[in-house]
Amino acid sequence: MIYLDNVAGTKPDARVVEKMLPFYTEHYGNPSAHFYPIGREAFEAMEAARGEVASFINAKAEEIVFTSCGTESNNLAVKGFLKNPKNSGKHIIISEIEHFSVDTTVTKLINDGYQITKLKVDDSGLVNPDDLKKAIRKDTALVSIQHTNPEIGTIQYTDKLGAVCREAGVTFHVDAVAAAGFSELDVKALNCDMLSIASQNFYGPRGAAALYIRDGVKVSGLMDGGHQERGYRSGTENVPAIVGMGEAARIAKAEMGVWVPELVRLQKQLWDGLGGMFDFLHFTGNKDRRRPGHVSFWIEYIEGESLLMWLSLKGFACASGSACSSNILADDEEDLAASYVLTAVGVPSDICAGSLGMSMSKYNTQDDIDNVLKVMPETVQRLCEMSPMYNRK
Amino acid sequence: MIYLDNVAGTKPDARVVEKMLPFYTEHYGNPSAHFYPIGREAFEAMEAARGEVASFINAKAEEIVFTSCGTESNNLAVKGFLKNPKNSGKHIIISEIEHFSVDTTVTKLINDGYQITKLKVDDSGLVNPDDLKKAIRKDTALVSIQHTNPEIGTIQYTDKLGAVCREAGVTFHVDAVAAAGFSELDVKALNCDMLSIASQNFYGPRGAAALYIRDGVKVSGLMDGGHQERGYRSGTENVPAIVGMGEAARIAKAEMGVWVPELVRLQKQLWDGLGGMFDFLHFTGNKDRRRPGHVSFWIEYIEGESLLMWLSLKGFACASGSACSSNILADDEEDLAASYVLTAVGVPSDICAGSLGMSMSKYNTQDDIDNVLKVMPETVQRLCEMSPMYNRK
Amino acid sequence: MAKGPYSDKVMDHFMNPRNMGEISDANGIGEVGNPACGDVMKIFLKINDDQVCEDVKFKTFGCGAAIASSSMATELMIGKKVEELLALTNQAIVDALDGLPPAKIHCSVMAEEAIEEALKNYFKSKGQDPAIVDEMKAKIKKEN
Amino acid sequence: MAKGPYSDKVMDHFMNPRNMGEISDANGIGEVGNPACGDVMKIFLKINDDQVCEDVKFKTFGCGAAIASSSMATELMIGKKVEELLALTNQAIVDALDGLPPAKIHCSVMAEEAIEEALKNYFKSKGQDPAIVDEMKAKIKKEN
Ligand SMILES: Cc1ncc(COP(=O)(O)O)c(C=O)c1O
Ligand SMILES: Cc1ncc(COP(=O)(O)O)c(C=O)c1O
Repeated sequence: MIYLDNVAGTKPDARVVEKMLPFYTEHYGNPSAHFYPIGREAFEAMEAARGEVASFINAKAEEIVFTSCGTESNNLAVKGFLKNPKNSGKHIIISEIEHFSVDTTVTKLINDGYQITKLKVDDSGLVNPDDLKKAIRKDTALVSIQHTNPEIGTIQYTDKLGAVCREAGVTFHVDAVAAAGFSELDVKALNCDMLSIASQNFYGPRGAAALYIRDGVKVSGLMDGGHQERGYRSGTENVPAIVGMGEAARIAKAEMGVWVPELVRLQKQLWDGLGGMFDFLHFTGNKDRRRPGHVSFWIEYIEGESLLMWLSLKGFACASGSACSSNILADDEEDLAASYVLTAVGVPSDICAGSLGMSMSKYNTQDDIDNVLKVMPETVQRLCEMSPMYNRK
Repeated sequence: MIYLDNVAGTKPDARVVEKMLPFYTEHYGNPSAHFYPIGREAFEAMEAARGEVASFINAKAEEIVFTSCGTESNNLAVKGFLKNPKNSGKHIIISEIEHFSVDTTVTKLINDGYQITKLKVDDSGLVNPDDLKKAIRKDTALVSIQHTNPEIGTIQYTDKLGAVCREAGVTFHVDAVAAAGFSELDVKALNCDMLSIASQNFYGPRGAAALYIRDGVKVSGLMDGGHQERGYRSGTENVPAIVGMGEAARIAKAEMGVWVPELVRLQKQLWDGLGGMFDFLHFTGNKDRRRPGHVSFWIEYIEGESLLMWLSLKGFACASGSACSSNILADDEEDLAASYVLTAVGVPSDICAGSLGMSMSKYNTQDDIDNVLKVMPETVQRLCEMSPMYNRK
Repeated sequence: MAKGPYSDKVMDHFMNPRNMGEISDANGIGEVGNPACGDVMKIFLKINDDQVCEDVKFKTFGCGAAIASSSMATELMIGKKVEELLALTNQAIVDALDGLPPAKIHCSVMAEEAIEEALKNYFKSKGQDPAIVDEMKAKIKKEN
Repeated sequence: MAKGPYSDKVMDHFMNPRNMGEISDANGIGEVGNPACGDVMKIFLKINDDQVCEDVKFKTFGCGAAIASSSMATELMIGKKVEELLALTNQAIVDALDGLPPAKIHCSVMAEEAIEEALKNYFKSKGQDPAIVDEMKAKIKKEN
């Protein structure tokens, strides 16, 4: 199996797993228990991890809150911020192509009297900072715009969007879940007030994520209880996963300079290879500002799931749309609606039914890409032959 | 270090860790990715774990929602239930001695127009089912009463409390976080509609917990996003931890019959030993209805933290008050207020400053208990000598 | 390898679709669905003078379930009389496939509708009123 | 072994408290706090005719920080003149202990208060107005 769905989670680095293991077998103490060694060890390891995560995004340790997943970080950023009595304003700005964990969260706030502006993106998925500037109102409480889109790979002009927010004095949250480990993240350079990252997206374990909350920004916790994470996130801490996330952050900071250029190189090969293969294959997202190693496209005449299935049968793990949303186990077909991201970037829904995403990690090799490029023609050919639309051409 | 703070989390069983490991190293796929093997493997392992957890508490697999910790399960049970438009009523009943994750959650709901009744407990920590009956009103939406108190070890008459709720047609949530692995939990026998358990409390890993939601009970998710866990809990699933929790549930179901009687035996020894040692040592909680292996007490003239520290220096890890609340890193002393649980069971705050909890696990031995009983007299003696109150006697 | 969301039968028909293609001299063609919804199914019928389905082929744009439903439908159709074709319900297709995920049941419904559409066109090509298909369907429903 | 929430100095004074006990012929005893708040601190002073603290002992009911604060306070007191004792701030105790967690600073404050209380009783025992202590304290504060 050649794994090309790294946007849905990467394979943890062996060093990460090795570092975590003792926290299951030896240092299993509760980090709130400061008065005996195995509690204190857990606490100190957690704080060391906090330091690594902070340094990874150029923040201070006190600005890092650990959560259980990217979704929780995003929910905390949006709802926790709005819930805090220090923050006012009933207007929220997001983009049209946010992840569900921002989009659904914000959309539901309409019931609580909030007004939402969803900024349009261009056909490569980019938000125009001028549009943001125009959209900001006097009562704008929060702007939340993702750094990297997992489905189409586009990287926003986050620093510029942040500068617009700074100038207007509006709080700016960045969902960087699909960016961490693939793009350098410097909260200062990005001009952001909050930033979400999730460990499993940069060779860390599932079960740990973080929200950066800039010193001075007021956020209320969503989970009430024992006041862990200074009240931002009550509940027993997942120490092993947090330790793993710390190690993943340390590794990423040290080694991204090696793996990112290689991902860019392989991505270019895949892009060019696919682009030269069929004139009815259409890339999605921005060609230049995109997640390293991420290639996404749709093919006329071919439905996404069947292509995904064929590639899987041939040994390739890819994504159809956003991994988190492929909801085949849904109770009704409503839940299988077309991707709003594709619609937003103007993909014509009358000839496109699903896109395919291939996202590499540092573990992918030249061979992997050669192999994809080898099987694509026969696979696409086969499905074209089956398609009632292909003949019409 | 002899670990006697198992109510703050147990050491994971070696079989649990072994079962989890491949989910970091090999089966690292996203369980939402159904169309390629490593995604599907993750999904199936998660569903197998769901089955084990369900069978552990005599529920159906579809009735189990995985969360990240006991606090999240409790928050989901209370807020998710009340948030669901199918449920009405503005009155909530809990006991005086709930864990923070229920107590704080419910108390904050006062701001949303809810009225709260906190049932008194007797001096052993028991809620009287008749009191519950009297407290239920026409507009009672939810009753949430813990199974086992982590601080004083008392086990409620949960089945009877449940029967009262059933008769009144009121939804009943049971926080069984401190009970799982120590008391048999059968959701049918307990007459409950929701039940929280957390993996790290029964030899599973941190990072996984569950909420049982009886078929037909309507609960809304608190975290918005990719619709994982059928919408009850969006966010990337912590597959390794969930797999570990499943294995822990399987082991507990199979082996509790062996370890529980042994815990009861050791507990009796510790109780009797301590009881015969000082006439100014006072046990807390119910002697008979208590968590196996759990002994808690306070000592006149001696403050809890200093006893805890001395025991730690002598190699014993114990709990002062509830582990989750020992908040030495708080920003101000307000956060160090006396335990409301002790106050509720009538411990006189003018002569008691902190209780001590010793909670065993299946890993504790006869030697451990012999050792505690050996060091206690000299430790208590030492602190008594230092105490300005001791002499007064 | 862990099993996917589809049964072995579905996977078999997805990988080895039966009767895939077109019939150049078909006397009944039915097409349903549209690409915006993610599925287009086209069925080509060759009904002989005894009103027996002598040949059937399909082309499908769609997911695994759509392809398997089409393929399975054609297998169930060959050699059947027109009335029998009309009696072929989506449930029969689902059963023959050893089940489909709930969210994919609509693929089997599409197959049933494509057959209906193809038969209407068959009657039309014979100069008959295609409404006869609706009548026959209604009658079959009543009998069950 | 991982370090606890307390500095090595605090731990040292907790484990090996200096000057723990009572002075039977103390000429100034101060007791502050109450058990409901979790701390009681009692300081016994022996002030000689030159107004020098010749001996001091303590008894404390309280947490690690309370015990260490009392112990450290007594160390800082021995051989000091009354004015110097009054100039001894809680901050000096905290510093000497290499710091305390924020939530535990009040323990050092208690130690300062216990000294004050003991000195008041000392002046009382000499037949002087204990208010002199407040005056001296005020003066010292002003000077700093
Ligand atoms: C951009 C983005 N935001 C948020 C999330 C949600 O994170 P998680 O799956 O850890 O809950 C994802 C998931 O992949 C994502 O790609
Ligand atoms: C009774 C009870 N409920 C809830 C919790 C909170 O669970 P968690 O620490 O997993 O968030 C605890 C913690 O020990 C507990 O004892």
